[in-house]
Amino acid sequence: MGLLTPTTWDLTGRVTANAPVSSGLLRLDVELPRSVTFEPGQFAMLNLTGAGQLVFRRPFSILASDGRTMSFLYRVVGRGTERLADLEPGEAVDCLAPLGKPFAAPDAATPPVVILAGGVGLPPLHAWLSRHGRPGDLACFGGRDGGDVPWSLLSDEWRVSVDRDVDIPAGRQAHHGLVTELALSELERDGDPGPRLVMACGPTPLLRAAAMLARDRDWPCLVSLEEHMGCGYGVCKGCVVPVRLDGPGDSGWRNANSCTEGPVFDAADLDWERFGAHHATGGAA
Amino acid sequence: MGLLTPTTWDLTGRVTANAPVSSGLLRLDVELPRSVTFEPGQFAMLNLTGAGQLVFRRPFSILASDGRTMSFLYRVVGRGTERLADLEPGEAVDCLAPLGKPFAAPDAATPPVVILAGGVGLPPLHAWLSRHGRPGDLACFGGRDGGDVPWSLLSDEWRVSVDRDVDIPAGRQAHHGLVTELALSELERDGDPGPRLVMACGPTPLLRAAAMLARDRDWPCLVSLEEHMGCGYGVCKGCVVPVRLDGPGDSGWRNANSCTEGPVFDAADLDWERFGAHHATGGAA
Amino acid sequence: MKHPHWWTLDVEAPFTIGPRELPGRVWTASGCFAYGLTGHDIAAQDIDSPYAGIGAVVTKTVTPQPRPGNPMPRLVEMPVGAINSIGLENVGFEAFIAETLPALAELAVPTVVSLAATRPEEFGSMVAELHAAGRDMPTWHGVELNLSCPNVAEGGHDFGSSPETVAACVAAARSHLPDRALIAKLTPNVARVAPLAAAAAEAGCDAIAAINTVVGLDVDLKTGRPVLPRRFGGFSGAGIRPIALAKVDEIVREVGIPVVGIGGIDTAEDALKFFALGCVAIQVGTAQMRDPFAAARIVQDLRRAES
Amino acid sequence: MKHPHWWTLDVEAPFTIGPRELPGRVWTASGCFAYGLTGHDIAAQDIDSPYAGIGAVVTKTVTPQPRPGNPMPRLVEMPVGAINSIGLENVGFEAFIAETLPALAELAVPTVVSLAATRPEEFGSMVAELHAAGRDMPTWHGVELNLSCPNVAEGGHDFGSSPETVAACVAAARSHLPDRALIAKLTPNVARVAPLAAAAAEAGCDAIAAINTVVGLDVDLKTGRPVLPRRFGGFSGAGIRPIALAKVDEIVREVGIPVVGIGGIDTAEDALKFFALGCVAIQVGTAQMRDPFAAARIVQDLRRAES
Ligand SMILES: Cc1cc2nc3c(=O)[nH]c(=O)nc-3n(C[C@H](O)[C@H](O)[C@H](O)COP(=O)(O)OP(=O)(O)OC[C@H]3O[C@@H](n4cnc5c(N)ncnc54)[C@H](O)[C@@H]3O)c2cc1C
Ligand SMILES: Cc1cc2nc3c(=O)[nH]c(=O)nc-3n(C[C@H](O)[C@H](O)[C@H](O)COP(=O)(O)OP(=O)(O)OC[C@H]3O[C@@H](n4cnc5c(N)ncnc54)[C@H](O)[C@@H]3O)c2cc1C
Ligand SMILES: Cc1cc2nc3c(=O)[nH]c(=O)nc-3n(C[C@H](O)[C@H](O)[C@H](O)COP(=O)(O)O)c2cc1C
Ligand SMILES: Cc1cc2nc3c(=O)[nH]c(=O)nc-3n(C[C@H](O)[C@H](O)[C@H](O)COP(=O)(O)O)c2cc1C
Ligand code: FES
Ligand code: FES
Repeated sequence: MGLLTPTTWDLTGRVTANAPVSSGLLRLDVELPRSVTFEPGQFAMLNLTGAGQLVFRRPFSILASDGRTMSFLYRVVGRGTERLADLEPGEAVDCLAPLGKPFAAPDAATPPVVILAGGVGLPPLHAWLSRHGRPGDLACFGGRDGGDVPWSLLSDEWRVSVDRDVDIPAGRQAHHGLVTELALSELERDGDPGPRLVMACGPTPLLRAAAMLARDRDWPCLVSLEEHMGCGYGVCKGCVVPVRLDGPGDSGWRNANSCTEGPVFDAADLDWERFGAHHATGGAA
Repeated sequence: MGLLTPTTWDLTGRVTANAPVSSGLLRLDVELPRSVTFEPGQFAMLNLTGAGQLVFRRPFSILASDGRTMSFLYRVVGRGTERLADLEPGEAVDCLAPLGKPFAAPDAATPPVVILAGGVGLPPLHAWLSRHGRPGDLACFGGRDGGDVPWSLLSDEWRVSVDRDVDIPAGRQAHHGLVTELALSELERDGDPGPRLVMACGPTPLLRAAAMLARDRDWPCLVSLEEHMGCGYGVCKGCVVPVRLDGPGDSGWRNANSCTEGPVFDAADLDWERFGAHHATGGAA
Repeated sequence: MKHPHWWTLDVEAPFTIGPRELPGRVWTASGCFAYGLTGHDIAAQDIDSPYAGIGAVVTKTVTPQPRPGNPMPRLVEMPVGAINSIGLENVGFEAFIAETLPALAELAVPTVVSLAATRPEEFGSMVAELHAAGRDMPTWHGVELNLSCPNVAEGGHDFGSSPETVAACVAAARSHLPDRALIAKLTPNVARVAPLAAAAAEAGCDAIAAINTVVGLDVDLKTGRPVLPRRFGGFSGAGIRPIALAKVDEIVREVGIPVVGIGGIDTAEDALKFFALGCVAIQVGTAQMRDPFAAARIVQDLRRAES
Repeated sequence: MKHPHWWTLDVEAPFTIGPRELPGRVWTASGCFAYGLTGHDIAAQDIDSPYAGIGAVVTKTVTPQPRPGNPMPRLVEMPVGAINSIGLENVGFEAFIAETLPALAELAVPTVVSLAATRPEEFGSMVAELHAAGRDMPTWHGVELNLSCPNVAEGGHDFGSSPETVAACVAAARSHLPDRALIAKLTPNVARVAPLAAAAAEAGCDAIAAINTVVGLDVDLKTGRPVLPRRFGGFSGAGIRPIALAKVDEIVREVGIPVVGIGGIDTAEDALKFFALGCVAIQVGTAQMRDPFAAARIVQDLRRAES
């Protein structure tokens, strides 16, 4: 059999840290047997080993990869993330990474970027900003309340909004309201902001709002979807999202694997009407 | 519904100790929420809780019960005992106990007793000897080799035999050969020993040998069977052994629950021919 | 336990099945709590009795003649359930009527009697005799016809896998059971269970119990042979729950007859899934073998007051 | 892994199924490794490739027309397996022949093509076209007829639950497939699978693949409704292993046709249970979705040299 260049590694790593970074979010650091590079927006499929093994691995965006250590940010929402939260340093984690299409690096033609990150949608955009951020980019994070915000991860570049403005630490600021409102008010402070590239990751309502904000202004918009996944590497068709057959405006549609053709999609390619009735409640963020 | 006096408790206890007492045997101490009395020969059905829970509990003879602490002696032979061996102090254990018919206490008419205990067959007979032993009783334990023998549990009253005479600690003695041979040589040292009550617990070949030894001499014999069990409390019919319909010599037979009518049976009541082809290899001892 | 918003049943309130009012909706399943007499001498710290709140004990299936059952071993534990080949060992109908039924009456155990036979007339005559013997027993609520045991299958097919057989057995029983609930327990080992349920309903059955065990096999790696002497056994427990839910849904939606749900119910959450599909009651089998208080704790967890 | 004494097969040695020699006995199952092209860019520390030692990749089932599949969500994880309702999403036969097959040839993936249709003639014409297109493809070893997908059932019955349908589909395919292995994948959602296997054998099939998924359902406790939009799905994984072993045993012993075992095979131990019953090969489904190296590691663990 011919062998293509491997791009993804199936490795068993060891937990080096696993602790809360806010009231609702935990950070997991896994030391892998080798260093694995990634592009911001790519994800890993994680699983426990032994008796705790899940039938399916779970997808998590890669927050950072430093030498052999790969980091994640997650929220406990069900069986799998409960088991993740129980992991102690030294315990094993199966990690298939990196997977999926990233948020592209900017080039000279890329307009300034508006980042909209909600809850556990932070990792890909945090990674992007650290690696590719340019002066003029605007980064906004939306959390439930001040306690939920992982302040230690958010440099002063980040604007923060919260649903309930309680527990804001001294010396930090948070806008009360939606993260899209925060972004717009920042952008429009000095009049018409000019074209932007919107990049969003978070619960589906946030993604819809981001796509609408961009569409209304004719701005390009990339969204990272957190669709349910089975395999994460393109073999099961358990993660599909409807995309327009011939790009923006086309009424024909087809199912795209969100694990291999995404998770980052051009918002204009998505068929938002067909997309995810099952995401109405806001998903896992 | 009328309620009979409870005789069995379904309790969740905590491990207080779980450590080897020989190369092959471990002792488990469980602290229960209340003290539970037992008769030697009775057993408990044990299970883990949470993710480690087994579909069926596992039967273990009670070694001792001291205040609220109940003790067991076990060997790792499969999934359940592997999980038992992993238990750390403080972890929970589900315990249904006491169950089953014990080895009866002796009365004036009871002849001196010959105890034949093989491997994990020790607990019921150890408990019996401690509680009911009388001068003139003979207690024999058979192990694989010197390392396998739980010397710390065996007072000098106990005679010991081993399959391979290696690893005998200084100051202790072990006969090389079968435990029944050891017993006979002890009994016949001073000529015809007179009538005895044989009580045996251990692998099926040992039980068969004990029953034959007794039958040849017209001695009474009680054996404790380690038949597979599902429920342990008489509801599933998963533990049956064939017993003669009208006692010794009768050719008709019926299935008896070894959990409620046993595990201690009069050897003469058992239909040894029908009994346990599946025990040919010697079971778990 | 936190109850979902749609949950409004009181599982300890009386409800009717056909001509009979039963005291509750959480039952123990046939073969997993013997004849219902064995739980009385077991106690726990935090709950009264294994019978607390239980709507009915379905007895071990009783056959016209006593049966010694299958050779040992009879049980294989799986990571996710068990395979059994008990082979309907039971005391036989005569001893059941003479000894077991009076004991159940004496202890006031809410009782559903499970019966199996190989011919419809046998069902008829057993039910007639039972009705005579139990007429004045206030805690005897019904009969469950076991039309489904795969361990004693003859000619490869489960008894009761044809609508005609099911209808004939139900009709024979019904004619002698005017005032007690008549329940048909169907085999899941068929392509579609709705036609069997429809036949039972048509023949006068009050409810369907589903499911019995699923034909399964496990291999002993040491020998390379099936673990059970008879090769096949009945698969039960958590592993069959998705299958049970599917069969129950098929019956509820296509036939509309009341359904008593069974299959892999370990916890209150599991029970809720069956009630969500419309079951009027549920039974606890394999879990009851592990935990004498399994059904009683499910009742406790479903108690409205705690929501 | 320590091998049992009765284990003597070399799963990496060539063996024949009907007219064709295949390179090995551990395969990936249809629908759980896509078209077999996706594993090439994945690496691990300790094993060459997800294809190492694999006897065949059975492709995702291809239908005459492209299919968009069922609405999301399509997968429910159970504690002991999964329920899927993918709905046979696939690129369609034309695109498969034009694009997928050449790519498989190029990468030299040992291939068994899975086909589904709703009429026997469609099987016939697809196989004829495939045979023309794949004639010179040395790594194309056979066709698996998916006669069993419960997710696209019509009228409630699985397609292929009658011996006549099975025989007609097999005969139609056989007449166009002289030199490749012809395998019929049967539904487990029937009372007895042996009559279907016998019909397939009679019609000229070389082997039976068993089992496909078992009809299952799970309820979302939050809503009280089935998790899957179509209510039912196909239950796979560890929970169905006892059922798969039972069906396989039934076919092996009653029909005697070679059987490719499928169902809940996660580990080499699981695979050994199927080989113990006489399977000529096995397939890894759900486990392959979790672990790209699942089948390859089973081969590694079964390798004689390590015993
Ligand atoms: C590409 C990608 C990247 C992701 N990155 C992150 C991340 O960085 N941090 C993080 O915490 N989470 C992330 N997620 C979501 C994460 O995968 C899920 O929260 C996780 O799988 C839930 O597993 P569980 O077993 O705890 O919950 P389950 O018991 O599986 O589910 C709990 C609840 O969450 C819902 N749910 C599960 N998965 C999803 C999903 N993908 N979308 C919407 N609802 C879902 C279920 O329907 C259920 O209601 C990502 C998902 C994707 C697809
Ligand atoms: C009344 C009674 C008292 C017992 N007392 C003790 C005790 O004090 N200490 C102790 O270590 N063990 C005792 N046993 C045996 C103990 O119950 C088994 O070793 C245990 O259930 C094995 O569980 P497992 O999951 O580790 O092994 P499994 O994986 O269930 O089985 C491993 C192997 O052991 C065989 N096996 C399992 N159970 C039995 C059995 N009951 N008889 C014969 N073979 C069996 C299986 O067939 C298999 O080959 C007792 C058994 C009974 C019935
Ligand atoms: C050991 C055992 C014995 C059983 N005996 C009977 C029986 O006698 N009659 C009957 O109708 N069902 C019998 N069953 C089936 C159960 O009543 C029940 O239908 C099945 O086990 C599924 O439920 P569960 O998954 O909760 O065990 C038996 C099941 C087991 C495990
Ligand atoms: C997500 C998924 C998709 C499947 N798609 C197909 C398919 O297209 N064609 C087919 O014949 N079987 C399909 N199957 C069934 C598997 O090939 C296999 O028969 C079944 O899952 C049992 O094996 P397992 O327990 O190892 O998964 C699918 C199974 C799963 C889980
Ligand atoms: S998750 Fe399996 S194809 Fe995307
Ligand atoms: S183990 Fe269940 S009746 Fe004895």
